[in-house]
Amino acid sequence: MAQPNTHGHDAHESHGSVKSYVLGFILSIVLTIIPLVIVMNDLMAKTATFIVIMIAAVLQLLVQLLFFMHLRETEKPRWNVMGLVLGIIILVTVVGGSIWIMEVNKIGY
Amino acid sequence: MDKKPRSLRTLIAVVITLVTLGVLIWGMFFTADYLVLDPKGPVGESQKDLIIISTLLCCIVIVPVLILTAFIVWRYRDKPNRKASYSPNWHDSKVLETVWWGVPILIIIVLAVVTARYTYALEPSKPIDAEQKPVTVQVVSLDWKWLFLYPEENIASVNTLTIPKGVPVRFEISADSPMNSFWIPQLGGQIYAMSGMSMTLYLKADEVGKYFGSGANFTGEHFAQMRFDVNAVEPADYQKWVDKVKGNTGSTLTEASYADLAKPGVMGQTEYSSFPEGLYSKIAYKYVVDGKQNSESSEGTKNEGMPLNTGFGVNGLGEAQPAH
Amino acid sequence: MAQSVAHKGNHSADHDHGHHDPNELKVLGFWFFLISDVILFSVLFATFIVLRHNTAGGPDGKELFELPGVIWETFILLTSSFTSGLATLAMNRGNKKQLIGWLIVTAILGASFVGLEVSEFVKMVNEGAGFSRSAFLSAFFTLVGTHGIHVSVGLCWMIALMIQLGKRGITETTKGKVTLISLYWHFLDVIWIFLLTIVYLMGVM
Amino acid sequence: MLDSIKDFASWFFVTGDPLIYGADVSIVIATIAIFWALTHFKKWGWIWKNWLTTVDHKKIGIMYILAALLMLFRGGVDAIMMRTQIALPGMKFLEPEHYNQVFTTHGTIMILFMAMPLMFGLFNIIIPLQIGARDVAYPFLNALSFWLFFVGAMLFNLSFVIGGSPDAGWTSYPPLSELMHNPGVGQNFYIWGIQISGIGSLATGINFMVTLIKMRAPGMTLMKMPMFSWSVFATCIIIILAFPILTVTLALLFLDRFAGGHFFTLDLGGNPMMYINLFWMWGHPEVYIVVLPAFGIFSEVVATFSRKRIFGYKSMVFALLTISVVSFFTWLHHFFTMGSGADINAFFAITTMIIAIPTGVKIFNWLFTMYRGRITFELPMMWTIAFIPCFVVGGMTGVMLAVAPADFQFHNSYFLIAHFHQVLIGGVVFGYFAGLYYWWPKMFGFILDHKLGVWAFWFWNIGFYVCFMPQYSLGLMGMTRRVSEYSWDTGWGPLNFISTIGALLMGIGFLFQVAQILYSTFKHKKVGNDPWNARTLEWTTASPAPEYNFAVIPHVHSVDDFWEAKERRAKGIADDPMPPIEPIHMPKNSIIPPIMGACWFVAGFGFVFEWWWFYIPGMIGVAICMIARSFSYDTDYYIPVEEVERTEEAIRGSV
Ligand code: HEA
Ligand code: HEA
Ligand SMILES: [Cu+2]
Repeated sequence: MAQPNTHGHDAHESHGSVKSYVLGFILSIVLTIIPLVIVMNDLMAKTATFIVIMIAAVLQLLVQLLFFMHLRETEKPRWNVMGLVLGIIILVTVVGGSIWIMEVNKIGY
Repeated sequence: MDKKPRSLRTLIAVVITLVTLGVLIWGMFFTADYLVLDPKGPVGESQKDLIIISTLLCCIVIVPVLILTAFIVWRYRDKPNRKASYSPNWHDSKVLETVWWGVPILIIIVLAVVTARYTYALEPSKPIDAEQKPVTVQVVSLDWKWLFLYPEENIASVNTLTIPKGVPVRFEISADSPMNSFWIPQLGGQIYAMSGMSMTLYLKADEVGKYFGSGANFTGEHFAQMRFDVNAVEPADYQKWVDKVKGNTGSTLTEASYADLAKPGVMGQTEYSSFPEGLYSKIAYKYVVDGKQNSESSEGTKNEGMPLNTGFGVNGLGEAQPAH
Repeated sequence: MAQSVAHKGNHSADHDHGHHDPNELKVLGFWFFLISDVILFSVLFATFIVLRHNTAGGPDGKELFELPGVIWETFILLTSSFTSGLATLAMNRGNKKQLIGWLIVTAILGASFVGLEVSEFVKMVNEGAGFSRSAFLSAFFTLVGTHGIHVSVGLCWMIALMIQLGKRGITETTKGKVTLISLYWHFLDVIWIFLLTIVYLMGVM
Repeated sequence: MLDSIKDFASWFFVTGDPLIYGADVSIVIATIAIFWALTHFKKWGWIWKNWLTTVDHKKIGIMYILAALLMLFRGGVDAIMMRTQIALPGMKFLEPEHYNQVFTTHGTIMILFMAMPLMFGLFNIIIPLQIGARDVAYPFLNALSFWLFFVGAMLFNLSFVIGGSPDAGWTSYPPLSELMHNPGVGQNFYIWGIQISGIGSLATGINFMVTLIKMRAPGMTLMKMPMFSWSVFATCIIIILAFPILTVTLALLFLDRFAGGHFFTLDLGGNPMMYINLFWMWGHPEVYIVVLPAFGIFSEVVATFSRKRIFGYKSMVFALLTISVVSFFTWLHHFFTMGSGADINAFFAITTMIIAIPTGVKIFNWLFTMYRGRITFELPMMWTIAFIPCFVVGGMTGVMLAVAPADFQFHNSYFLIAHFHQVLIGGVVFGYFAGLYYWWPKMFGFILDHKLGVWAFWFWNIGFYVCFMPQYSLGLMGMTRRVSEYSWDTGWGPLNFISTIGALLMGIGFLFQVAQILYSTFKHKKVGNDPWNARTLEWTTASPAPEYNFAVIPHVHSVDDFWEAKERRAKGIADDPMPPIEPIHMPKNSIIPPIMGACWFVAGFGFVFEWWWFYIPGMIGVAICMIARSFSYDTDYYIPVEEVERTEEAIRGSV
């Protein structure tokens, strides 16, 4: 915990290089184009499209997190990662739970 | 607390007061009318069983905990030259920890299984096993009164509900007011009454009698007046009652008189010798503009083609009732 | 009595009992804020998904959404996420001019994103597909609009930051602020990708 | 002209009820009295410098607690008014309309403006001290959070005299809370009062999370953190993840009312069920938000007054974290009767029951902390002991409610009311009382009078059972909640009457506490750093702590570090030598938080009445404050060594 107050905090600030940013950028462009092409040209069946575009979105999320937001490069106990994982679990609960509850209600009695 | 010696007279006074109070309170608690614990129908009966089972299961740990609390607090209180041991650094015991993780887990597993079973068995929309064909009553929560429609007889009533004894009743429940909940404690549990959808609840009365019914979910200013009587009568009397209401042709529920009825306000009990065709679905689906948006959700569900703006399809409207 | 230290960042012999460096503290807090923002959007997404078929006889996504505009918005935002990354790189190199330059590029891209979005909204409203038309549209405008508001707030913040950078240069404090805003900007990009996928692509499917 | 002013006034001000005129008059008198007193005693500068603009966590904590106690009074008066109205059949004390407002404000105030700030007050005062920090991670944000809470609470309370109170219950379900059924401004007060303070709560959650992660004293690893700190950690997890849900839900409801949205309306595709769903996604975790810190307090108190290490530290921590996560998966138990089908009901019934397991583990650990301990019955310990049976029984009825098909019979009845008061009062209120009594000397340097406290204790406890036990019976007798009247033939009269007596007894208990505070304030016995012979770091510094908390940041070696240091001292082992004092880095006071709070108030008030010429300037003010903050670089200073030494000297001299 107690780290001495050296002046240069570079250790955790100078992450990322032009190379990694460019790579991330290209990846994100590709991951955006794939779903666009699939949806606009009706290349796949509904469910398949749904799965593919969701996967593309999640990959895109990872690209942004790793290449742009430098998720891996923070100091040791990775609180932000833990928080994010928990946040995503709750996110899935909120969205999934709402859909589940509200859809079933739709069928109703 | 302080331990001053009290004189005998105060002691006696205290004892007498306590005893009197105790008797009084005992009287109040034990002469009360516990509707939920005095069910008159199969649904309420099962729910009462379940309440008792769950209470007992919980008590398996709760009672020992209470006793243990009293014991520990008493035994380990600080006083000069007490005998109980004192071990300030004892703070860990695998055995004990296992016990108090384990026992509650076991109880919860049992309770969970029981609950799941009953949940499926008591699913409100599940018909009750009986030889007789169920009677249908459509229930509408209005601003501060209950409207009951009997589609098979084409009669209606407000704040009073008459049902035949021993025959399952299929309630279709909706609202033309804020969300309410339809509850007849002695027959069985409640279900929400919501505008824009129709809920199904099966109940049955096994005994002739007059039961208490009420709205259970707050609907605004005069919510407290949303009580109704449930008259469970012999099937023959039921028929008589229907004929009587039908005969009284002076009082019919029309579109216009329904509009009046739906206005916020309080009222007593009334009966109507007829009501407009399709009134219930008109009320339940009042806000539907068209059925377009529901086309997707109704695929393969019970509510085929039932237009509803909230997206909540519903089966069992008076007109379009799929066979159960 | 107490002496004041204006620029903590420039203060070399930091007497603080320093088991924490202020920027690191801020970044962590900001992450938690972003996580709470994730939840905020998750509720909006849930609401949108639940209400998306409730068009009340009004237009639905298929009829309303025009992908070309949305695609432009997407690539503009993706690019701005990249340029904001370049801005942090410039900052780490200590190049103030480049830093401000990239921030300006980012801000311009962000502004054009907001502009496009607003014009799209205006068009929809003019077609009679306004916020109050149906539950679907209320949910749509709220979800997409909340993202738009986030971007706009980011823009104001960025402008304020450029002024501060101009005045004070790259110090520990301003560095921290740039780090935060770039995190924020990437985050908005991520949200947009999900908006694109769930609202637009699935809407026209 | 005159007529239109009159019309406006009679709409704007709530009229027609003597209770309200009474409130109007007393508010005006109290305000004038405060202003007069501040002017007369020339205290404006003092209050401005020491309180309004402060960023010191200890002072902010005290302000939270003061506000919370005030709100406890307000909520309690509401409760007593309700209980009076339903004491007997056919009572004519409150109109139905008024009754509805009273239970709505009672529920909202008790949970959001009493329990939450009381909790935040204790966080503020104790957390930095307990983990050996100089302040929280973001002192400025902390002050801002307080002011947001405060103006939110004031805005909400204003509805009592201006515009009319909300009356759709603390849950505020649509469509009842929509314009269609609720055209007045009361509902807007509800939305904005909670919304503004909710933003503050979220910020506090983040603030304390970071504080706990980053600001712990050297040597204090996570597993050496005191239990109260752990409970705050678990609470903050829930706050960060749950409050945004509330924010959005309220915003959507407001959009419906304000901008013609159709989220929860009946017409044009809205779906009121969605509100219920979202509300409880926040609402259920919320009840654990308020109860977890109470659990933390009990852990501290039990260990201190049993003179024994907390039993099963690791499993306590594990239980806390489990509860905080599992609490997100149970929300549907509040609407089993919505007809979601057996699959869903069964699933949520089981997730709900699961919470009983870690909660039970905590109970057992407390019991076994006392086991082979040496229990002394100081006030904090008395409340803790009273908590156990009360909460255990309340929790048990909670588990009974979780049995979905049985809940069809309990839902919305007085059985439910009894359940949640038993956990809220038995758990939360008793817990925070224990905390207040325990840490009072740390806040003010004196102990609250024991004798008066014992009276208060017994009145509260006896009153509690007298009030709420009959309510279980009433629930089984078919009495539903939120009814303003009932007739004789229901048979509910006698038990309701008893219940009301219980409420009055609790009221008397509260009066004893007021007396206790006043008495002890004027007759106080000063105490030293460590009046209870306690175990954790907050007791190593002075009571009250100096603004910098610790002249030298302590080094921590174990969970009960202070206790062990005392044991070492008793054995004659000398302490480690004190490192030299260095200049202390402190945040500067700021006028931005109260000003920004005021701007929010203006904006909120404008939104309530939908007056753009109020909310636009208000929001602009908020924006300006944010920019001003972003541009201010002169935010901290150092306290020089000599000054610290002087202060330390003075503290030592005075004890
Ligand atoms: C501090 C607040 C608090 C707490 C801690 C709890 C704790 C619990 N609550 Fe409660 N609850 C509320 C506040 C709280 N509740 C409020 C305010 C409402 C109503 C809101 C409204 O509608 O206005 C409500 C409503 C409510 C309902 C909805 C009922 C309805 O509307 O019909 C349910 C249903 O499942 C429920 C269940 C539980 C359970 C299972 C717990 C559990 O966490 C309890 C766990 C504790 C124990 C069980 C005791 C100790 C354990 C042991 C000794 C171990 C062994 C025990 C067993 C194996 C049984 N609560
Ligand atoms: C932490 C939360 C909390 C706390 C502490 C309390 C405390 C109390 N509550 Fe409440 N209550 C709720 C949370 C809480 N409540 C909620 C969430 C609801 C649901 C609301 C809804 O339905 O929307 C509710 C609803 C509720 C009802 C149901 C109303 C209804 O549905 O119709 C009742 C009825 O008895 C009640 C009673 C009480 C009583 C007697 C107290 C007592 O403990 C209060 C003790 C009294 C004092 C501390 C007052 C001190 C004041 C004086 C001494 C002055 C005396 C002045 C005069 C006589 C004018 N509460
Ligand atoms: Cu709950």
